[in-house]
Amino acid sequence: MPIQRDDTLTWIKDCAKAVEEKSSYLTELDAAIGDADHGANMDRGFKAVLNKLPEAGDKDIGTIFKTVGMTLLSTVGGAGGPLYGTFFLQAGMKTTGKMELNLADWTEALEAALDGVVMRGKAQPGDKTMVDALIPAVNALKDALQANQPINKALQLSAEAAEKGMEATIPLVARKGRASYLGERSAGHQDPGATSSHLLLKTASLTWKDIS
Amino acid sequence: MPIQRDDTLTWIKDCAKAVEEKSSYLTELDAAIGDADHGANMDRGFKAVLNKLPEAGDKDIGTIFKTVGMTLLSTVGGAGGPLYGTFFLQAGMKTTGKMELNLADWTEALEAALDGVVMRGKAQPGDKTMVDALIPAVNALKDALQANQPINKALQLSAEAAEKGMEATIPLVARKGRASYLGERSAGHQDPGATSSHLLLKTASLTWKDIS
Amino acid sequence: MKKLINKPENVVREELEGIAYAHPDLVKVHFDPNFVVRSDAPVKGKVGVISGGGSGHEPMHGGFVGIGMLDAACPGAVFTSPTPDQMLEATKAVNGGAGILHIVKNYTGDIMNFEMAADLARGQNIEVESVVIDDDVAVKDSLYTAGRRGVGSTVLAEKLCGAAAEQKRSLKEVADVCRKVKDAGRSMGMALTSCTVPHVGKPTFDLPEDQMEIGIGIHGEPGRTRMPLKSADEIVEMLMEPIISDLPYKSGDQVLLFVNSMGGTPLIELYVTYRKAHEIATKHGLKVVRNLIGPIITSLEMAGVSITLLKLDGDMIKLWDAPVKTAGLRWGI
Amino acid sequence: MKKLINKPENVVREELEGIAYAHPDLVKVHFDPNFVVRSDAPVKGKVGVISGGGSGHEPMHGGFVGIGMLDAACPGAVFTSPTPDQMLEATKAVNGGAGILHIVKNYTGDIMNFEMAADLARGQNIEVESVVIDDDVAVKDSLYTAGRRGVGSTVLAEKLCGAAAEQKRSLKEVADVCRKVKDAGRSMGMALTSCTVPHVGKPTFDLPEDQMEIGIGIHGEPGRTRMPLKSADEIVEMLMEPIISDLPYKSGDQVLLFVNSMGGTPLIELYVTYRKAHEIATKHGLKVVRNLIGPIITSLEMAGVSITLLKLDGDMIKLWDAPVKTAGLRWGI
Ligand SMILES: Nc1ncnc2c1ncn2[C@@H]1O[C@H](COP(=O)(O)OP(=O)(O)O)[C@@H](O)[C@H]1O
Ligand SMILES: Nc1ncnc2c1ncn2[C@@H]1O[C@H](COP(=O)(O)OP(=O)(O)O)[C@@H](O)[C@H]1O
Ligand SMILES: [Mg+2]
Ligand SMILES: [Mg+2]
Ligand SMILES: [Mg+2]
Ligand SMILES: [Mg+2]
Repeated sequence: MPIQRDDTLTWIKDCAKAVEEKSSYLTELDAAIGDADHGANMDRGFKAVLNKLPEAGDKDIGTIFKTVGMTLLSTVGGAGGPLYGTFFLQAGMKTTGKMELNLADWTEALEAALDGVVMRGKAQPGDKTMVDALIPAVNALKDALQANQPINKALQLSAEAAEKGMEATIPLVARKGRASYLGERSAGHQDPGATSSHLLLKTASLTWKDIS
Repeated sequence: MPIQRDDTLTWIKDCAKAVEEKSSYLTELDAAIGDADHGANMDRGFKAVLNKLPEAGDKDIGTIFKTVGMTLLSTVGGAGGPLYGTFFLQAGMKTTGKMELNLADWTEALEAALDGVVMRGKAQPGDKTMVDALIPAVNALKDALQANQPINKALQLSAEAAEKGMEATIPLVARKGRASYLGERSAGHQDPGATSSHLLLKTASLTWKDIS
Repeated sequence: MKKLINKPENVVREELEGIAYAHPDLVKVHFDPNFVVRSDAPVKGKVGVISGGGSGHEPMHGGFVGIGMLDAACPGAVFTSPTPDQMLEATKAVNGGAGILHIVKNYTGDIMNFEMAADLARGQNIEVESVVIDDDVAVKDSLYTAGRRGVGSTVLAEKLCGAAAEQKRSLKEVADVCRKVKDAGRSMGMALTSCTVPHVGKPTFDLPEDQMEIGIGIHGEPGRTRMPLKSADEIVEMLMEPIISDLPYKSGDQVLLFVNSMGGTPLIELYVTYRKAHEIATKHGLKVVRNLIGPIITSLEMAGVSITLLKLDGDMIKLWDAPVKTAGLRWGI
Repeated sequence: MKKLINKPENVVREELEGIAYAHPDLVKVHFDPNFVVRSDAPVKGKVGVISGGGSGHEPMHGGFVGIGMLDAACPGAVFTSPTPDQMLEATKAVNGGAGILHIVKNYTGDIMNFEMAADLARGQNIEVESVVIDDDVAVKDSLYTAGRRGVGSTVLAEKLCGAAAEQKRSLKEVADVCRKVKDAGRSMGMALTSCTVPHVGKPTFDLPEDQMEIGIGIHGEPGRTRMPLKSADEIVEMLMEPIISDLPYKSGDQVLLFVNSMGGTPLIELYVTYRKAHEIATKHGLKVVRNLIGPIITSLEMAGVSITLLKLDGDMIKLWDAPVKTAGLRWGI
């Protein structure tokens, strides 16, 4: 059975919980090479999302994702707001009208989300941004799709790829975002946005671990 | 042999040295119940006095003391400036034209100085001010004069009396000056102005210890 | 000690040099003795308004010299009243023939130094009136002590008296305005941190990370009580209550509400503070018709705020609104 | 954390409430989405000038809304760029039909949020131009990174563009003024202490008692180098050298010299700083014809300063001198 509309709601709520739990951690990462607000921003955004979600009522998954995107856009601020706002808006566009998602749908949605982030932020791989977690995650999904893996397995592989991508940001010198002001001094720190991206994908794999 | 004109110059220079040495201590006392500047103020004043003294050239003791008074008045500031300025100006008035001072002269000069301080600051005994060191010192001089003590002995007695007066300020609740804002909380601290007054008189007794 | 200074003993002089470079259109700076005068001083036929005090409270007083406010300011060493020769020379420099008002904050040193200066000026046939501001309700008023400290109302008096003098009111009338401010203004302050006097090099007092000092003086004089840090709203209540009950202000009164930074407290916190102060004043029926918000009478880099409430009548409102052109306050010109 | 606040999450809202109480003559405050507009907005036929950014830099930007400067300001959470809906609503609220200028500081978040807002506004048939200020020479300019940060010049651009808009210049002309400031202004800052973001509760970075950070950003972003504390004169040299050599300014140039407090540094130190900066500028043959000194673009309670040098031409001087009536800057009116 594919991912159901209600499952996506559960995922979003689990994301909100995960972001709240990791809020200080994300902010600490941002304090090292940014301005110490990424956790607080994301947490404020997802709390607002929880308040907004009921408005999506029994609408389709596209509406749910677009509601999340619009809410993040108007409550997160900073770089994270437009990027994650765009992420969910683009995912929402791809899933308009859908009441369930198979692996191909999810892969397509995430790819559109990634493209939106790249279009908005113009980051290239290796710039030490969330893109460095998202690209390998999307690639892993595509591979899993081709290999006909079950959804939960594919989600696990994409979360693991995101984690590797996230860890791989540590040695990088930032070329985008606030961390780029640091030049060489940005090396040796994990990128907060890559960390939050991994968190969302890891949460998907946990929330939907029984969907195959 | 009485106190010579040049001896008064030596006293002033020794005062400047003593004030410099005790500057941090005086400021610390002032930090506890005032505004942490008494030592710095006095030190700035006496440094200016050292620069000005040559102007008194070979003039009389009255001129020397008035020069000290005017200089303190225009460089110390705060409460200490007008009080010590008046102190030396009044002592200078009483010693106008004199090239030497016997014990009666010195006692009269100090009494005039004290009266000037009281006139200017309107402090009463027990208000926890420099007056509490000066009154017993002047009284001790008067007693010594009556008892026909040699000058150095009289100076020693007056310094000791000033020291007792200074120490007696510790339990007092301040009723004049900045310390009075503290009310009861001013008790338990030694008054900085009484401390600097004692310092000047103790220095006199040390500088002139061989004058009898 | 972390400060942008060179040698501690040069701070005031270098500050004055900076002011001289920065504001030649507003003021002239005189050195040895140090004072700051309006660039067009003396103004013929106008009462000269002079204030002064220790440095470390900037912009007060030098930042308030200019058209419509002070004619001269005498800065002392940091936290130390200036000396009579400064005030005397300033008094002579701004003497336009209509007399001089000395606005004095109630500190023993300020009182005595200004008193001597006024005596010397009178000896030179300059008419001088002195008004002593003593608005700090943190200190009990008493005939048997030095009385209350002079704080926030001083700047308000400088503005109103400066405007009155600009209108060519007589010395007595300008001094009357000052006495009105003295009578109708009350203040109280608090500190989150101490300040460090440059020549001392370490904080004047220790204030643990979880404590604050209520009723602090602008020279770091200890306050009424030390207590655990509270919320902004609770702190504002603790400051407003003694102010309002001291005078007392009554419902319907028009007031100026002045929320002041002690130096280290940024504007964002001043507005949070203002919000509650305004609400409390309004709850008491007071009409906040004018206000002043910013670092105006500071205590070096001390974090904290003070609140001043000044009862206004129609004339005072007009004087407040009159044009002023100084580095620290400016409008209408 | 020692601050005059209630709950960290309410700081910005309560600050805005304070502003609303304090300055009803100057501004209207709109909540949800949060923005501050001129009380007489929209002004028919006038270009609307808008800026915005994270809170914690007060008086920038809300303190510069009023006649002759900004039409609207959008405050984000502390140190966090505001969101497109704030900017869109502000844009609509001040649209007098002559187009809107967005003055944007060069931070990824600000850029993206303003970009989205501009797109949305254009979708509603409002003409929008955006100019990005990137004047911080502490950061190497590069096409391959986010480029230089926007700091002190932003406020100068707001003043000059506001004056140009008040003269009813066209959107292109007002934007041209902004581009001129972008090209002719350079800044650099330093910190003596960190600041504490309210919702974080502890200092953004540790700076030992004997160390300072040169090239700090206004959000506490680490600077170029950390080094032992030096004298004010040496520090000013370290800030002025990269500024002057970056542009380069040449002998005879007329400049505005802006010495800014990061929040916790008091005015007495700013004048000591200004003194040396003025001397260095003069030594290079620059003519300091205008200046600005104070806590203008702050970083909460951070102690430190930044210096901005803006090359001026005759038109810019006239625009600088034009009347302005805001809570943070006021003259001529
Ligand atoms: N141009 C960009 N493209 C993609 N991601 C970016 C870009 N710039 C910044 N980011 C991401 O945003 C994260 C910071 O987000 P956040 O702290 O919310 O914003 P801000 O830097 O405005 O405070 C960075 O860790 C990085 O992953
Ligand atoms: N009214 C007064 N009469 C006599 N002495 C006084 C009076 N007021 C203050 N003093 C003395 O002055 C001392 C403080 O001097 P100082 O620190 O130089 O001045 P300030 O209090 O202005 O900083 C006090 O310790 C006290 O001895
Ligand atoms: Mg951030
Ligand atoms: Mg003292
Ligand atoms: Mg003093
Ligand atoms: Mg941010």
